[in-house]
Amino acid sequence: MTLILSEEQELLKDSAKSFVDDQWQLNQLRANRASPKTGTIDTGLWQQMVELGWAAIPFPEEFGGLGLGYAELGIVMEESGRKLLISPLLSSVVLSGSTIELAGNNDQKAEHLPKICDGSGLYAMAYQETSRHEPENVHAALTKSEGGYQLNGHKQLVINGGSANHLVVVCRSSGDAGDRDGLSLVLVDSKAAGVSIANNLLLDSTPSANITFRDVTISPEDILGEIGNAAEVLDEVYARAAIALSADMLGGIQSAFDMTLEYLKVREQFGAKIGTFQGLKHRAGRWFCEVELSRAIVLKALRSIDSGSGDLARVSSACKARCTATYQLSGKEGIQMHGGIGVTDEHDIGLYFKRARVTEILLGDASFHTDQFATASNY
Amino acid sequence: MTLILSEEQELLKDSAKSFVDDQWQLNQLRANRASPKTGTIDTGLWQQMVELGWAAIPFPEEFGGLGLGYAELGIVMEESGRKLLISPLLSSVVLSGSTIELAGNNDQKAEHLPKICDGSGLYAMAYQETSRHEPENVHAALTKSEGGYQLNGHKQLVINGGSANHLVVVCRSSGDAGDRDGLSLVLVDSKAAGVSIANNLLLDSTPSANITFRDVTISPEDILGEIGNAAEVLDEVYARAAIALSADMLGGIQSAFDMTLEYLKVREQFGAKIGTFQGLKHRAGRWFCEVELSRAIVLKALRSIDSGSGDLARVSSACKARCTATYQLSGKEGIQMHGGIGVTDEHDIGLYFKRARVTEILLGDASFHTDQFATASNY
Amino acid sequence: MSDLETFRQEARSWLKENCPASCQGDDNILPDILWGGRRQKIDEPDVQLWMDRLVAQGWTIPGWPKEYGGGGLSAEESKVLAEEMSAIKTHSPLYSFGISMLGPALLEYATEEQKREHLPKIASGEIRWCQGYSEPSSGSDLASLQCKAVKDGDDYVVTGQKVWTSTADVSDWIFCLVRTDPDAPKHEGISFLLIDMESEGVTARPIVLLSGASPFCETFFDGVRVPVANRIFEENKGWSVAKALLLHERTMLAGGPGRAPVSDERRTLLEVARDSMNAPTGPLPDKAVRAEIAQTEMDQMCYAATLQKVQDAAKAGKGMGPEGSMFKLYLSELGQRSADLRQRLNGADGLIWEGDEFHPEAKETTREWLYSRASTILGGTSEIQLNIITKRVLGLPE
Amino acid sequence: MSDLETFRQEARSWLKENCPASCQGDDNILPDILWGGRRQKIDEPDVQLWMDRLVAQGWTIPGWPKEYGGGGLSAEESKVLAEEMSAIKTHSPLYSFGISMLGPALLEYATEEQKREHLPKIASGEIRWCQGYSEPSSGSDLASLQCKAVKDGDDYVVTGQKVWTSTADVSDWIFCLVRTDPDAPKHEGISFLLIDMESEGVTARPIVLLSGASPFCETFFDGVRVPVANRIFEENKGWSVAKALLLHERTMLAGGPGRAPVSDERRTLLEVARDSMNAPTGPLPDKAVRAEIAQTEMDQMCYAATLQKVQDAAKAGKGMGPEGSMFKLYLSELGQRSADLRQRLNGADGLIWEGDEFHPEAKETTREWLYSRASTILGGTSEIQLNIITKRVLGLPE
Repeated sequence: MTLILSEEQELLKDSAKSFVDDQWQLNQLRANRASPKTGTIDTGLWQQMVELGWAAIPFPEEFGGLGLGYAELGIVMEESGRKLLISPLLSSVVLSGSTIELAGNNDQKAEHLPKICDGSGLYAMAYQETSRHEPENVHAALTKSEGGYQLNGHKQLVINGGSANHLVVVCRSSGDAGDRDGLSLVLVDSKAAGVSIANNLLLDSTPSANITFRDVTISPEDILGEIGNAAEVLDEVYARAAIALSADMLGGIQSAFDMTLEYLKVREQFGAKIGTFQGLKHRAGRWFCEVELSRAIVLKALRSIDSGSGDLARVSSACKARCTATYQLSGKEGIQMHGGIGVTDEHDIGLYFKRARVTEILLGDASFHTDQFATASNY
Repeated sequence: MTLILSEEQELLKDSAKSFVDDQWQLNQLRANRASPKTGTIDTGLWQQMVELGWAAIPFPEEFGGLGLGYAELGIVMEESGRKLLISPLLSSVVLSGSTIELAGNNDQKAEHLPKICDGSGLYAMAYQETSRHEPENVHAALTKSEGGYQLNGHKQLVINGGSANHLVVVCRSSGDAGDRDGLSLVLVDSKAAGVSIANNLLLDSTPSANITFRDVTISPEDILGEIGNAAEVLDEVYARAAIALSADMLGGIQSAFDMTLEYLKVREQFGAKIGTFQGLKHRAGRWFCEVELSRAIVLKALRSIDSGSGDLARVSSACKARCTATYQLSGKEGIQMHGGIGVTDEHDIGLYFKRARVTEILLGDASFHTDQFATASNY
Repeated sequence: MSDLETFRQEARSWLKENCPASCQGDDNILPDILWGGRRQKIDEPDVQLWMDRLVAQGWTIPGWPKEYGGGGLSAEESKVLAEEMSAIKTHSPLYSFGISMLGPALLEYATEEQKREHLPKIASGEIRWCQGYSEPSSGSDLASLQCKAVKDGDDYVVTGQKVWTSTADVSDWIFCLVRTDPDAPKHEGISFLLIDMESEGVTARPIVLLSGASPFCETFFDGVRVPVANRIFEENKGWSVAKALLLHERTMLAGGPGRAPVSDERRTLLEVARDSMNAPTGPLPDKAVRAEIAQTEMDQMCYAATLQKVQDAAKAGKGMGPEGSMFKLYLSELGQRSADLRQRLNGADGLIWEGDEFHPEAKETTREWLYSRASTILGGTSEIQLNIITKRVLGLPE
Repeated sequence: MSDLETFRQEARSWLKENCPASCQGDDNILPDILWGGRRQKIDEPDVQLWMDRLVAQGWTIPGWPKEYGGGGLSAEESKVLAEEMSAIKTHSPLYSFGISMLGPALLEYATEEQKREHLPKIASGEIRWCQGYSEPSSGSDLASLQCKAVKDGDDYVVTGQKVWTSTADVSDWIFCLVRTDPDAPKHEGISFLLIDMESEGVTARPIVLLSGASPFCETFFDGVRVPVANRIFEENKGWSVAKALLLHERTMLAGGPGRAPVSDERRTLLEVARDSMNAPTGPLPDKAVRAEIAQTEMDQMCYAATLQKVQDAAKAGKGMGPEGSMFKLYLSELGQRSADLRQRLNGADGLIWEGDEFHPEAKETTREWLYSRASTILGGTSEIQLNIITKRVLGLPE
């Protein structure tokens, strides 16, 4: 596997960049705050992205996909992350799509993957229950009932949960919160009886939802994979999602860096461009190194998904931990180097700072991934 | 308690500074490497320090002491640390002396403390058994025998162990390594049958020893304090020692900083004093802040010993952790800012870098003290 | 000593007589701070009464001379008064930029007439002041400011823009640095003017920060006429006044001597962590978080010792000087680290900008965390503090 | 493609015929590196035989032209040869500053006569070279060097001092930067000279580092006569040669393409930690140490990916350029952090400078840890690397 882009990938990158530049404005993030309770995404924009094939990238052609890989999906995520574009790429395509692809049977894949690919279905994944990313800390209970199952529980931080018509829900069919055994996956129609959705708006204007399930009826056909045995699929799904999210983060990191570098070249104080001050200059140099390291590990990690690497847990953790640290650095240095204007709502750099925090918490922060890396390395 | 020096303390500081400057050369550290196996200290120099009363500072007058406090002892330690002077201040006065003072009965104090104060006895404390500072990880066994006890075990990192005529030994009379209960303290004559001492020289030219005890006979009069119940005394002793060592570290920190600041003012490259380069300048400014914070917490911690603060565990850990970090920073930045000359054996800054590592490991590194601080804070 | 004891008795009996019962003790109804100014409304009659009596006695600012509305007390007497107030758990709530920054500068630089005009209104809280220093293109390089004042008869005509003029939209007057000589070296063409915010041509517009609404404003001067009599100190010598004032600002921002501690009823970092880990007692299960909290607390302990050391030195008659920069630098960064850790510990709760279901503290602490980024920028960036420390304290060449 | 396959067959049969059995396979007797030079002694006859055959074939440096002692192979052929050598687990042990730094510079800047004189002796290992760049007062500011060369007839007379001339005490020749025009701007008065270390007036003296003995020397030139014919490139244009050479040096220091990996049989960080905690399996009990080891390993993974990315780009025909500075900067600091962690994990064992009872690895790793401080200074400090990155890569103004 090579860590540089092929010609086709370069073309995809260019077209993604043009699309994002033409169709998306950072100001949309500010506008979203004006109607904070809607908690929905711009389906018109998403439909355009779908038409470009972005939602279909990683799925097999037999299910309506393009049969490409995460190397390609990562390009699209990076470009959309560059401008903090809000879309269901992570929630619908990566999280829900991967889960259905990895855990679903042929019928389920045939029913759902084409909807993800052609945008006719919007999917969201409900997995988190506490303020921390703790994959096995699942209380939501899947219990047997006549003719099927019942789901009860509460989920938070369901990205795009308010817009989705289908929910992939992580729940527990046996054991206690914290156990690896007993995790199950179910598909739930978001309009089903007993599902109540409270929308909220995240820091970075991403719509999110808290969702409560009360005696929701689950038919056996909506169980994804073997009941009680979802842990391994979830490992793979979270690893993929952490990597895809890292690609999105990389775009934001690069933007924050570029924006600040440009400012260092034009802003004058004390009769000189502030980029001439070695105090700032050397920090910019170190920041650049971190950006380069982040880019390399993102490229490597995306390709590790595609090659079915056995080392995916370690690679994805190294990737997410690094991008988290670099995005934090980028937000903080970006603001500090911009000075006063950097803390105003009017300037874009603050939007990247906010996004850095959201992406840090989503799918585990650096501390979580450091721990996971050590565990995956058997120490 | 005030964190500035009284007039008497200022006088003590001046006299200590003069003594160290007049009687001690950093080159002695290089010279010591030429005869590495001797592992002994310069008793002539120590006798002079004793005559100045330094060994008697913290002990009650009834036992030959000056009845002063750690505020004063800290001044002397800081000044000797400033020039990396090698003496038994830590091993004989602080570690052994505190243990005897806190755990000993009146007879034991009357016998030993005057010897420490007047320099006629050299004491060393043998507590560590593994490469890490783990106060309760004690295997050395104290077992009953006819008419008394027997001591068996192995100790390392016994500072000045090769010069001492008396050893204060931490051992275990019951329980398993790691238990807090069952720790005991005994006094052993270093010439006693069954004591074998292997000298070695530390990085910073401090003499140290590994000591093996084989069936060493211990008479009941040489048990310090209640048998099996030494943990609390040891808490206090280690806290005092960590603080006194921090005072020594502070002296070294200040020296490394001053030396480097001076170099920044005189060394020229690219046609300018290197201290004009903001990249180095801002780092020097941050380093200065760390030095000031270290100084303040050392002053506070020394006074916390004297006032019998109930918060000594937290204060001593905050103090040792901070000084460890600052000394590491000082050694590293000191060398880096000196450039090529800084990595030669000929330049003094490297000696401070080495000392920073030795003092870091002695009595627990920053990670140990962070952990201890959290434990003492009940979380 | 015996004089001081006499004063203590006097202060005690004055307080006994004048401080309403509702304004003392653990449950007193006093606000932490009253900023004063024409727009201030005090609803509680007891608070108004207490304020009126304090003002009449000059004890809102006990150390200022009586003729300027102060209490004329010595430093020792002021300390005794503070002790006596503290003993009955009361305080003088009046606090403002007039008290902390402009007042001391006027005492040092203003004419007798200016002092008699402005100081009493600060002491009484009648006038609320704001500060006009920074401009969009003059941030760290404050002295490059361009807002100009051209003499025209007995007036200056002021034209230009200021930013970061905190509370300009609710203040009565502004103290301003303006350029009176565009041809002089940059530090030597600046004057210090007092401007009535009600003058024709003054507009103040609040700035929205990344944390949301803020006390800061942009303030525009469009041909504003300001009497020459409102200039403090000599023309083109305003930089001297500004420097003295900046020192007071840094001391204040660093939480140095003089500022009432703001009460903090939020959960401690430890409590946040315990909640997020569902571990109400015992060792925290996440050892990385445990170490971070311990590190923060140890840093705070070191900072507190440093502050105490400087205060002890001040009591022993040594001034603080440029060390104020160190406090500003360290405290702002420590506060940032701590806000950042708190925010991380809040986890998903801390990500929610608007919505119903989240921890009641989260919305507020999220905004505080965002606002903390400003602390290393406003009032002089960390980089500027480092420049000051390395020049004035360490003597490094420029 | 078919040509390359032909070459592969040729190489394979040449190796079969010429590489002694003792010089291939897992247990081969080859040293990792032979530095060459007049003082080199090879004790094993098979190694000598293998070297002689490699030299005769030009395969110590397969990519150099045949007329200069190389193998005249294309980049693809060189790669095939390396693969074939690797397949039978053999290698060409010759490695030197001549190969890695001087040779490429000579190929670019020397005259035909100079190439024919010096390159074959590098390729054969006959002459060992060292480098004379830095001086006591010219460290980071290399171009301020003062060692002077004054023309006298057909010679230069060289007087001055160099430091950090590594292996000068065991090398045969030195390549040197000297000042030939003291009046020109500093970069424009420097020439690049080759000097025989046996010349009258040359003295080399080893430098002791804080880690102990070192390969570095101080080298003194006291009126040393050097033929003008030994100057590379034009007079006063030596800086161009030096810059090209510095790039090779940084690439080499960063462990970039071309350097044989040094085998490391020491314990891993994890093994050191397990030993120190007496925890041979399972989760490491000290969570702080566990996190630090993971952090180091993750950093190494990121670094490896970055290096791979640049190598992949190079294969695709894009050069490395100033990114070499990034590798030097990051790898040296990563190495320092890792050495530092290892040393901390060694705990008390790592404190012993001399003595009998300590872990057998500790003495060596202690010296390596101390030596690691030099990695961010020698070969261009981290600060210089940052200057290069920010200027050449980021385009920040000076």
